[in-house]
Amino acid sequence: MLEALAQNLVYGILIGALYGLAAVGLSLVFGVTKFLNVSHGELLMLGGYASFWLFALWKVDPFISLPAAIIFLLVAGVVFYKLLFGRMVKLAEGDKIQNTLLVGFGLSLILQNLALQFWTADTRSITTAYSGAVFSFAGVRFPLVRVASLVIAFVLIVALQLFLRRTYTGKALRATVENWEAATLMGIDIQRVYLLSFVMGAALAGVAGALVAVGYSIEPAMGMSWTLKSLVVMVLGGLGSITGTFVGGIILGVTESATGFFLSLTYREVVGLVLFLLVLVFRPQGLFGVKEG
Amino acid sequence: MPFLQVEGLCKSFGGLKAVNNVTFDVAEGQIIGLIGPNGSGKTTTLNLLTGFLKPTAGAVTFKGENIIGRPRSQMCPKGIARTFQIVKPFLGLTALENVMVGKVYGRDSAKSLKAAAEESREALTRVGLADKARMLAKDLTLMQRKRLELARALAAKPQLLLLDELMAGLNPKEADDACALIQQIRQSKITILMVEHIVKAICALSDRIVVLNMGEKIAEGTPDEIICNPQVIDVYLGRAHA
Amino acid sequence: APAPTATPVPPTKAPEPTKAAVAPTTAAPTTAAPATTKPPEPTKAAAPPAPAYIEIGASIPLTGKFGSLGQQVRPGYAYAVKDINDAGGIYVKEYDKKIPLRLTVYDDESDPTKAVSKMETLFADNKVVAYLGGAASDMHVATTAIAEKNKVPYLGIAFALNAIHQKGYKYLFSPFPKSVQQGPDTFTILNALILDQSQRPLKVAIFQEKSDWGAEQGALWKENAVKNGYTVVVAEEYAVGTTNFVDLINKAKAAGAETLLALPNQPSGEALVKQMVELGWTPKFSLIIRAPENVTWSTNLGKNGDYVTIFPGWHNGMKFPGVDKLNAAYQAEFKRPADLLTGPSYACVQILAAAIEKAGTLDRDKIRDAIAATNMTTVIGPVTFNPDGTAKVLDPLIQWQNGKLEMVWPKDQATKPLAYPAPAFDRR
Amino acid sequence: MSRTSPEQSRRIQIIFILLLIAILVALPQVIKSDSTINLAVYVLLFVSLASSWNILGGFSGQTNLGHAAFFGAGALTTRMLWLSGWNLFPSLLAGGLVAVALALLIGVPAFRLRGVYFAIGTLALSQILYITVGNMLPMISSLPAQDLAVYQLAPRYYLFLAIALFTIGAGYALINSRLGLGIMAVREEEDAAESLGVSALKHKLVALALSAFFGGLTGGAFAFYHVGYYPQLTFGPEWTFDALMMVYIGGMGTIVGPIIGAVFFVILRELLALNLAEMHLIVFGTLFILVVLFLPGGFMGVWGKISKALARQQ
Amino acid sequence: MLKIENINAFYGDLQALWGISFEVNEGELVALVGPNGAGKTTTLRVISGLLKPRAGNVRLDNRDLGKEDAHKIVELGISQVLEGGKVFTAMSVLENLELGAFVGRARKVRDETIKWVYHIFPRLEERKTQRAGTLSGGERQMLAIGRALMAKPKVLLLDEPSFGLAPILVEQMFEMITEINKQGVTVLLVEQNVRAALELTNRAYVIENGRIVGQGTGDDLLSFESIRSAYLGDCNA
Ligand SMILES: Nc1ncnc2c1ncn2[C@@H]1O[C@H](COP(=O)(O)OP(=O)(O)OP(=O)(O)O)[C@@H](O)[C@H]1O
Ligand SMILES: Nc1ncnc2c1ncn2[C@@H]1O[C@H](COP(=O)(O)OP(=O)(O)OP(=O)(O)O)[C@@H](O)[C@H]1O
Ligand SMILES: [Mg+2]
Ligand SMILES: [Mg+2]
Repeated sequence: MLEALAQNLVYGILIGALYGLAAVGLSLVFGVTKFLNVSHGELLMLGGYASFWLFALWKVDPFISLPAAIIFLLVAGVVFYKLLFGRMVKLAEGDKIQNTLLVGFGLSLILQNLALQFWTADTRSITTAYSGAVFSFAGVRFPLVRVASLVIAFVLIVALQLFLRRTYTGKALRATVENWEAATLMGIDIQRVYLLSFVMGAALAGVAGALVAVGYSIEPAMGMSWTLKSLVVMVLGGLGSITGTFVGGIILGVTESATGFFLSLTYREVVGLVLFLLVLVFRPQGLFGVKEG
Repeated sequence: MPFLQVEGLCKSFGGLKAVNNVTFDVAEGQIIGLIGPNGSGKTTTLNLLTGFLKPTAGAVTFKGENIIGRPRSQMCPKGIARTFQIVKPFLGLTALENVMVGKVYGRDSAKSLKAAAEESREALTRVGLADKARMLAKDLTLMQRKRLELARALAAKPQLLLLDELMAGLNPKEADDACALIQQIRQSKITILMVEHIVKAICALSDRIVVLNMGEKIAEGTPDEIICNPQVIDVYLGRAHA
Repeated sequence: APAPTATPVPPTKAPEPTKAAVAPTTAAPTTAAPATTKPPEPTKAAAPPAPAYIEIGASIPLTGKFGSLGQQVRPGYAYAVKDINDAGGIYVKEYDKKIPLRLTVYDDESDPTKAVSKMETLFADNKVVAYLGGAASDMHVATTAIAEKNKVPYLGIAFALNAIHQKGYKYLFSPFPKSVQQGPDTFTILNALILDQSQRPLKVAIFQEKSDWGAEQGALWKENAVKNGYTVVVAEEYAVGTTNFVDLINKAKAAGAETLLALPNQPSGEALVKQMVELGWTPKFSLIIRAPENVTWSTNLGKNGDYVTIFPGWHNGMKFPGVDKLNAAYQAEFKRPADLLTGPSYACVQILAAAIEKAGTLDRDKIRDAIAATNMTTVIGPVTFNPDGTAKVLDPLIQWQNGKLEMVWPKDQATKPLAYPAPAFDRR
Repeated sequence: MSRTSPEQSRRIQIIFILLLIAILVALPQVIKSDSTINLAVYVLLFVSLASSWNILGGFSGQTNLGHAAFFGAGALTTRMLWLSGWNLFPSLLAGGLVAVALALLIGVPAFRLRGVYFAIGTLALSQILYITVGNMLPMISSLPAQDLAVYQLAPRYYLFLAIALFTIGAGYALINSRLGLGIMAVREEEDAAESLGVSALKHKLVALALSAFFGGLTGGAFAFYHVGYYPQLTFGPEWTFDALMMVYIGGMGTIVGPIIGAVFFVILRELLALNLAEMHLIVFGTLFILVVLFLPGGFMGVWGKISKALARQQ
Repeated sequence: MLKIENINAFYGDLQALWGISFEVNEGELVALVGPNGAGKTTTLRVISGLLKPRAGNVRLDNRDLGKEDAHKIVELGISQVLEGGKVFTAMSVLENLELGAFVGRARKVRDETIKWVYHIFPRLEERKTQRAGTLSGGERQMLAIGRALMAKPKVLLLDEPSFGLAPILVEQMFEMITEINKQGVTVLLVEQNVRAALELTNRAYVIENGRIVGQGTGDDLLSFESIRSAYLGDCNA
């Protein structure tokens, strides 16, 4: 019983890390640029396919090809930013959210259906030679690839956090979040800051997608559900908090998993969402968010 | 029975005592000035009087009725209107519509929208914005916005008007014009509690002045008394005004 | 390695169907021809002029969540239409000539509401004499009701839901094995293939999707397991879209279950198998309907995808007339023999063509009656219909073996014997 | 150029609107193609849905990403009552009222949240219903064969037309009322509105309830129209997002915006779907983005600019 | 040093500046005064590149700034303190100052500059780890100026540094501005507190309705009758 519960929690944390990683990308972009990029889930999908094709065509190990997936998404991010989102920088915040939502919606339609044309509607996933490998501890099994995904997600979050806290560019990013005009007057090129945060968000989505392709599976229509999940996690953690968002993801993952254990698998997501709403009712700024005004 | 009675008012934010045991009275028809250094709790006091904040302790009676704990949206119909230190116009509405909100929802509200529009035009004229009636508030300058906010508050036919740094950012000449306007308002039997940093203006207008420092009342009296009060000079006025 | 496959270019008139169909026949009944082409001859009551085409149509989920199913269904229709038209079309007695078929296909984006409007367009603008179905029960629910409303015969496959046939619909026909057939078949096939009783996987775990079909199939499995001497040791439900099966797998493992019966969609299916591998539970026999019908199942899961069985209604190894031709055409276009759902969809058109020919008219009700009386052999084998529109068809059991789909039942059709028991995942 | 007086132009407007309504009423008599009527039904559905979303989202400024919950609640209630033998109109009304009840239930806690928090909170609420309804009512809801035998499109069309007109009319009446003024004041600046005697919560709740009511009615009409679907379908997030896109692209907080948005969105997508098969969503997405990039502020925003420029010329 | 020539600037269709020209010499403290909405802030925004003029040009040491982005102009040596002293509230005082030295030129000498700023505003050193959002109005204003100084500007643009400050703080603020100017920083000051500003400055320009309508030394302007009646007021209503 206890073992089964422990096993359940392990999987909850492992999936939660992916939720967190996906949401951090969205949160970073939203926090800095106030772009509500609803095609985030499609960027995740692109990351998944990049990793999948490298594996399928040239047998590149998905963990080794992660940098390639990142680069692919960085490039895609630059293209989407230059072509579409970059035009929204100067708008007022409300208009910005509104217009990026619209553009994101159009982009997600395009990406989803292009993926369908290129890669068919079939699901894809990556199974390596070591896919089933596990190590056991106290009777609980830890699947290797998932643990590796968790570690990668964790390292990325820590690195991102250090980057934002310690480096000048990171500080510039945080300054831009607060007031882009004042940031400009510090000599910060906010166009570059926006671009940077957008492509970093895309790259994080790409990594998440590649890890999803290894642990689960990908398909052209997967984007919407990941976008919705990321939105929920972003708000659960609290806007503007990177660590908070990641932890929020893990909390959601564990809640869903535990619900399956204690209650019923059919209400897994429902209980997660109810928890989310309860958090909001009692802490309207999310778990780790700072109260506005 | 005083018109407005503030007794032992306290408000803390976490460990910070923003307003600490403040007591004063306002008589009907008077203009009371509220001054003090930055962060001394002036705006907080106004927020407490208008229900925007709930006091930690203390009592406020308006026309003999306790108004602590009432929803802030009930203050205006009762006869208390206010302006904001950082102006808050309805940016997407026209100047006329801005004022109409006060007219429709304030004390003694207009019978119909049409009547409200008529009366609101008058209020705009009073503050000198008659020709801006159809402009969106977001297209007005800061000073125009301040006047608009005043017109909006006046449209609600208040008995007590709370003004928070209406003159900040005005040059002395403009402040003079504002003084004249306030005098005019007083003529219509509206009691005024005003926060202002322009010492000259506040001295010229106020019947009495209340001085706050670090949340506490440190002095109260006529303008002449306040100007000479060494403690007030020390923490607020500085040597130049002594 | 799988390469991105090109999508088929159907011999349909997708681009400009509306204009083409509306122009000549706006005010005229379906069977009439444009009055302007020939002056009417008042004296002789001759056969009415024949329409240029027999219009049929389908709304198929080509994109969206059911896209992968729809993409298998469409080529079946397209090839069948092409084969019939290559032979000159269908002989219609009423006009005493062969008339080619014209198929119009719309994409409904896996959205039942859009499917409804597409079906209405096919009816109103294209004046179809029969509908072909899309894929997945979500979509059929909407589209079959439209067929009923418009009184247009409807032939659909790729849904095993039986309930939809119990609504008293007259125009719905489905030459596809239903849950009521698959429930008992599961155990009779197992018993027939594993003769040694002591070897049979008698302890059954049922992972049941929380959907009407899941409930229907789950109940039938439970009922028939007992009848056939099996015990259900675990029966659990999960919500559609679940990707975390840890608790179910742990329960099944703890209960010593030997058979796994489940009907997950993607992405649940692959997640289930991946977690079975990780948690070290290998049932001796597993029947996982739906997700493994995906052509990418095996490339995605590698050896872990083997030994899994399915009930897809067809296999390209069947020895019926026409299968070879279909495989050849498919091979030419997709570089592989026909997919599982392609055969049944091809059969739909075969059945329809035969019914039209038998009815000798394009009158929808007569065609409907002719379909109901179907008794023929198609690429999926012999087909007859029950009064509720379900069919008596073969229910082949297919198994993934060495990355290929092999037919293990019925015995006379089988391409390989059942691989049983499945070796533990870590010993493959 | 001769200038028209405000009264004149108002009269012209009214005549134009009446003419449009007359055309819409006559449509099924003139056009015999069911597919066209179906398309019109679909357009009217989204005109109502987008307009009802706009009451809360546009007039009171609360971005509700859970509107599907009201649509679904209305559809579910109406369908169940109607199929169980109730008359249509009581069923529809019940659908609208259930949606209102749901709205009031969630309203007070939901309005504790602001901005993105409110948006995602409402999204979560509708997702909870979406999953729960899927779990509790997994059975298809298709019309019985005898109902299908007598199914007629025209009454459905008129029902949608009536609801669309009703929704638009209610929106118009609202923004020209005292209540509407308060609602817009709350949208623009909550603190200032409260300081003038406008209860923000009360006004937001009114907007929410109205928005929910019309969303629920639209759902009810859908339940009456649609031949067969899973009850869960009507709670899907697409209903919210499609309506929201239409409002945004048409022009938020205006009466005409959602109408134009819905007409543009539905007809363009349908035309492309009929002509381009699987490619249509790629083309639709591209056109959609182009419109957003070149018409920021939506159709009404551009219209505003044009009419401003014209006014200056005169 | 700083030369503004024939600037026309617009917000959308609305023209805010009409052919503004003036100059500021090295080491000077120049004031820009005028009524509300005259275009003072707009002028500063044009100089710092936040708003691109439709016509005219801005020169710093004879270099045309017209094509440069706002962030580049900071690098070239012009720092603006925004109206209301917008500090980064979520960051500490020290982090705010560090960001002030974002441009490469200033980053190298950051630690020295911080010492200098602390010398001018000792209050900031006391509060260096405090979150800027919790500072009082006066402290914020100091931080905003200190942050601008961190960029080692040649020219400092100050927009109403006394806005909303208590009289005692206003006094201190003007002392600090004089101090900064004495340390060699050229200052262009926009102030509503006209008397104090004019007493302080070498020269001043008067701007009304987006046009320069007068100029002179502080003392000259103070004694002008028209200026007295327009800007100095008496408040004896
Ligand atoms: N919502 C709040 N949360 C925490 N602290 C607050 C809040 N509102 C005000 N304070 C603090 O309370 C104190 C008093 O603030 P208040 O706004 O009343 O000052 P004030 O006298 O109006 O100053 P000023 O003249 O600068 O406007 C300040 O230290 C301020 O930082
Ligand atoms: N963002 C803006 N959009 C449109 N118009 C603006 C904007 N900012 C300023 N204006 C207009 O430009 C003109 C000049 O404004 P500016 O802010 O430069 O005046 P100012 O002299 O700084 O006044 P104040 O003393 O009030 O700060 C005003 O008419 C103002 O309304
Ligand atoms: Mg204050
Ligand atoms: Mg200014």
